[in-house]
Amino acid sequence: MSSETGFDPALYARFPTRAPRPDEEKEELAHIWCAPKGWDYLTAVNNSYIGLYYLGTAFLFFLLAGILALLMRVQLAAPLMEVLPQAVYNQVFTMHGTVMMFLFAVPAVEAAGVLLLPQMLAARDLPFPRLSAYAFWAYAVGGLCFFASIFVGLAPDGGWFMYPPLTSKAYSPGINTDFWLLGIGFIEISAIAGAIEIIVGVLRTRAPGMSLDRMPIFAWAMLVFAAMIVIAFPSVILATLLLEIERAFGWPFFDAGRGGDPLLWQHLFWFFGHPEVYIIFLPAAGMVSMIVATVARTELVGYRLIVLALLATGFISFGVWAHHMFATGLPPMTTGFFSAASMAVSIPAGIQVFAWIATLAVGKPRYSAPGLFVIGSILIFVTGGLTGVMVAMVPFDWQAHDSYFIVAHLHYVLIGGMVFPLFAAFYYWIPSISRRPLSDRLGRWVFGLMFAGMNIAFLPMHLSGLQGMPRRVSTYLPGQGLALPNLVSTVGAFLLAAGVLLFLVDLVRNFRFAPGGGTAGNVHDAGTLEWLPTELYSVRSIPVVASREPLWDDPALAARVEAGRYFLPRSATGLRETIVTSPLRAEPQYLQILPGPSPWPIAAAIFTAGFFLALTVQAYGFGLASGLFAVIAVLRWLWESDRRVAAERVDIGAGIEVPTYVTGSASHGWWAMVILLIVMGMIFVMGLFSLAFLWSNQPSYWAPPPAFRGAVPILLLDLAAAALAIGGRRLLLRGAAWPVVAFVLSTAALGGALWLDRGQWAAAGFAAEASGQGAAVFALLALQGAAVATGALMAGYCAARALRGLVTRPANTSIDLTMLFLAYAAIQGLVGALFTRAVGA
Amino acid sequence: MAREEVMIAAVGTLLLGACHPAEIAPHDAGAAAIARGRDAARRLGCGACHAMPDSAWPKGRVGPALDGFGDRAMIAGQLPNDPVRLAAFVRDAPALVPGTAMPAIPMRDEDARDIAAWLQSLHEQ
Amino acid sequence: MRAWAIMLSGLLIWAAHFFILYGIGEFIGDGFASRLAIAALTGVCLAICALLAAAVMRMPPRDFFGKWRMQLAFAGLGIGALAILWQGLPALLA
Amino acid sequence: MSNRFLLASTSAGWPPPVLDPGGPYAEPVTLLAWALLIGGAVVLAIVVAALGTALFGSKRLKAKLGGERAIWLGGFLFPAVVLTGLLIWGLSLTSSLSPQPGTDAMRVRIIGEMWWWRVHYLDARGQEALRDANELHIPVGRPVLLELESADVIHSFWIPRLAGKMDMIPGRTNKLLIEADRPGVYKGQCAEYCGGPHALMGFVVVAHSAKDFERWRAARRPADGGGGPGLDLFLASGCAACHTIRGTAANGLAGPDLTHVGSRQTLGAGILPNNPGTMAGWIADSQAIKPGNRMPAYHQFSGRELRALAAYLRGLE
Repeated sequence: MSSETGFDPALYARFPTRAPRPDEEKEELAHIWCAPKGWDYLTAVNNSYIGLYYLGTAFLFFLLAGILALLMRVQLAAPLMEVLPQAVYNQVFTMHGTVMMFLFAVPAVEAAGVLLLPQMLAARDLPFPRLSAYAFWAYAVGGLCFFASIFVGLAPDGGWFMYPPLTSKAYSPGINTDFWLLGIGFIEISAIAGAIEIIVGVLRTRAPGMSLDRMPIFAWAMLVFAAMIVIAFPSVILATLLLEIERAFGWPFFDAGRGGDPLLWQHLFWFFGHPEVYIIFLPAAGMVSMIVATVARTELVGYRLIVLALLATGFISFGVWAHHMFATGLPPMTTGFFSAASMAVSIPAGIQVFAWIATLAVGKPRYSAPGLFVIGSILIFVTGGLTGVMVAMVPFDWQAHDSYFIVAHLHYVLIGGMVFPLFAAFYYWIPSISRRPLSDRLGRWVFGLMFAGMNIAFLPMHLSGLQGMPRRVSTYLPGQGLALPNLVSTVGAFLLAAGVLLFLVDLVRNFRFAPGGGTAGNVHDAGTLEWLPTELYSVRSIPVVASREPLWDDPALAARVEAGRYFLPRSATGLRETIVTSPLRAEPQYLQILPGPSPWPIAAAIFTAGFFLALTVQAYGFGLASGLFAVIAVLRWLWESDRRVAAERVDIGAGIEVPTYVTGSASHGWWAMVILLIVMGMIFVMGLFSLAFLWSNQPSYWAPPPAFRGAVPILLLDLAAAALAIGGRRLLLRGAAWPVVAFVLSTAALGGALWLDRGQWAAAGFAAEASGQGAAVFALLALQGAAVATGALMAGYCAARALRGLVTRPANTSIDLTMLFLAYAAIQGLVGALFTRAVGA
Repeated sequence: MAREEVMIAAVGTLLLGACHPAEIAPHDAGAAAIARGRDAARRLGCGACHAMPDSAWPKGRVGPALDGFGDRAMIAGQLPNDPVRLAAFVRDAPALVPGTAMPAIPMRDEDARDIAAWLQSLHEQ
Repeated sequence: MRAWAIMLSGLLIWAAHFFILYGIGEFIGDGFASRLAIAALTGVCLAICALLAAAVMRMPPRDFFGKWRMQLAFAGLGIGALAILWQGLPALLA
Repeated sequence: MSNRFLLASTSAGWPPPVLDPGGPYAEPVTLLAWALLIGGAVVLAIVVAALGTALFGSKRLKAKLGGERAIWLGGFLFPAVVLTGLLIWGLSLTSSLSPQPGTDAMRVRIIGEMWWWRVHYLDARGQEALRDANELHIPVGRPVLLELESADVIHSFWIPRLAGKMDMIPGRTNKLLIEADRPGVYKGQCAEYCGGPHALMGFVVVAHSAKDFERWRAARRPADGGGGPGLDLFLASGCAACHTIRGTAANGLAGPDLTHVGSRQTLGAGILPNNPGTMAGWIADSQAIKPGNRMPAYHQFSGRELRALAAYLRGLE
């Protein structure tokens, strides 16, 4: 055995401990992690609550978007129906797609992660509980406001992909489109927050000994999921920002008449949009891998191949975005790259499918409801995958693209790849959070109705597509043979809905929320840690993990965990806490103090919602105030964090001592900041790409940029800012005031560099409204402006903490993170100044 | 019953035919003719001006809705609503009602007859 | 970082290869020179995959987890190489 | 004349247009489509068989399936081989269907509008020779190079029996080759969501034999000026602000060119048969037919006026 951190793995042999643990420890844990009462439910941050709220809200959106789908199917049941007028239909299909993709699918899998991961990893909670709470409330409040737009006829009607120029001010003058940009704004914030939470949670809060090769597949899937969000969402963040700026201020990013390009939107949107499909699919595939093993009563065959498949999907899915653009006139060689990558991405999917089949072959499958849903999901997903390979062929896609063939394909992929696994997961995991399991008998009916309904609804759509029925049509003319397949589809849709309705009946009859104690327990006889007996504090003691299915390999584990014979059988500090472990081998590193319930995350979320809503209805004063309050609420919640506790080192069991406060690159805060900076960096890189893309596609609108000469003082200032930031952190040894002074100077240097940069572009005659080039350059400068402003805010926060004596020496996390941010901002400014001058020079 | 109707129609047709020698000779108004008439009306796009029962689009608003046409006593408020005149009217309205907005529409004899049969089969629900 | 770089090497090479290819197609064009460059780059990337695979095979597995990581890297290089090969085909055929 | 009633006459649901190619730019795709559909069904059958074996098979068969070797074979090797073949097919087909410079094709520029199509026939030098709307006439057996553009939002041009679709994007000119083997009428529809009545944005391609095409071409002369009361009404009612009728004072550019509107197969961009009745109905209240289209309703005409106008326009052949 070798070590990653210097921790001696031989120490694991001290567990399980022998000495009996006093009962008071358990009482203290229960007291520290007590359940909310009354209004406390709003301030709860524990993953058991936030995860369930999250999942419930996501499922509500599934039902709402499903009702919209039924309305559409009624309208399309026969040719030339008039159930929904054209204008309403256009809103309904836009909302169906948007809500299903953004407000149901991503939040639902993210919610499953929040709910299940800590238990699966035997952590007490996720590392940033308040961030989870904020992400949830922002999503819930914003999502519901967004959905409400359909009741007042102000719902977006440009399709979920929102292609400009249809969505530009000229062709969509109403605020409908702004509602979309608002709704997506929330989900971007909440998805990124969730991703940070999940990456740090999976890599740093696993039970000791749970090396990467012993991690539950679901955790692997969530890790890849979160990493993909970090890379993919910045693209749509930038795209929505640019479109909103174009609509509000007339900067022509997508206006071909002024040197913009509508195709830029498509690149930015699909660079997010296609990985999005895998972002939805991978966690569900992770669920299937977990459930298959339990249902087959054997360990997963090909574990490492599945891990590889998850990773490979994560990578290759970033090379397929333009297969949504095969008909836009891309040159054949370019479409060929995307065609090849689209084929390559089916290989990992095939590996997973055959691994599931192999697992079923080895084991003795039980045909319980989760088992049926898993088998059904494999069949449906494979069908969708095969049509996926078909449309990866460019010439076939030219015919199938934007027709009902694609509608069929994508629903097979998403329903087989995500909805069925999610229902399998409901039937599988609900016993771990509810006093009663769901009814297996009803579950079979739910499965039967949904499986039959799904196929009856979507199989005929392959045909109607080949018959020439385009997507997003509110009606169709008779005499094309479309009436019959459409009628069949409508019948199928209602069967599918009947299945979902029956599930709701089952839920109402049997679901009794019991976070922690008193759950139905391990009814499926599963082997992973989430089936250990838990309370609100998760497990009584955190076990040493020696295999992938610890409960199968060590039947006595549950009892020993409950008896407190492993790590952290008590609260070492009297606070909420969890063990932070190393990323590869999960060796214990330090004890993280977790924040408890707080009203500030929900307050911040409500003000964030107010900010976006006010912008949508153009109440700028109210919006500004809301934004300000949101920032204050976030700072207020952060204020209580980053504190040392009295005991610098504590015993986390069997005499193993770890520190309670760690700074630098090993700390969870540092990791979170680095991930946030990757997000910012991706937004910036996509901005740079936008500039280069416009230059390459609209050369006639290009003007020579300012000379490189002018960039020299900008570079010097940015370098100085970076040096001050890094030096400031070192100076903390000398006193808390030094880094604050250095940070303020660093921010000033950043601001100066930005001021110079902006001035040179303005002096060279560029204006943001004048051309695509001007718009892109000033958008990059605005991004840098946002970074500088945030840096200034962080410097001010450090100053306030220093004044209050909260900046402890010799090292302090707040100082670390501010240093990282300022150094990043300096690099961003420097790269931007050089790149903008290089494009078209 | 259907047979009787056919007989009555045939007799009526003969009588009417005597009065209007230039008109199209009507034929049986059976279910097949009604169905053919409905299809012909759709094919010709009558919906561009008239809302037609059991066809949701187009629902033209220029001319009167055709729902319950069989119950109406008059065509365009001026002509007795009988199969022969109706068949003539749908093909060449201005010839019978000079001020109408409905143009003459080229169609075959059978189409005109079928459409008339279909129109007269429309009753208020 | 090194551990991750080894585990993900095949996929990282695929990513570099893909984005360079896309950049050539988007910003330079599909002329003969571009196609030649793509063919050459594809060859180089495949060679790197082969060399890395050989190196990974020779690495001494220190324990079960170390061996597992090497297997993951090796299989990843295989999938990466197939994808890279496909990625290069359009320069020859389309 | 019979194809004037195309909307109802093509009642066939089978074979679907994508599988019923009408020319050399659709045929190889149909072959590919059949190969993919059948191949897909075979692979699905294999997976179902594997799944069935895993669940209900004999011990011996299950043992064969239950290991990493089966995963490598079924999940990696098999798709790798099949997909390599498909990729090569797809790539070479893509390149052979893409317009190459220097083809001896008839050239037509088609410009997508919300929610209709401008059609400009070009001569060999690329100069505009003839304008029309919503309908394209082509000779059989000769490739036609379409230059696809957009005047407002993104549309997509799709005649399934003649070729795959190609987007019309503001600021770009996309090229698409089509060719019909046999005379006939080929229908199509906008395939990219373009707001409002996107569902009602149809298009018609009419393929003629070479001789008929020349005859059709020769008959495209400006209106002879014998408009009478219909033309007077047309000019007096403001129709000319949006529509052009060559040979008259009407020269509006916002709407379709009506010089030959009487000879078109359809009205309202591929959605209504073209006869005096539908013409009158469209003029008087097109909003009831195609909600949201850019032509307002004209309720002010008397019956006689409406008929005169419709008769005049119908006469523009």
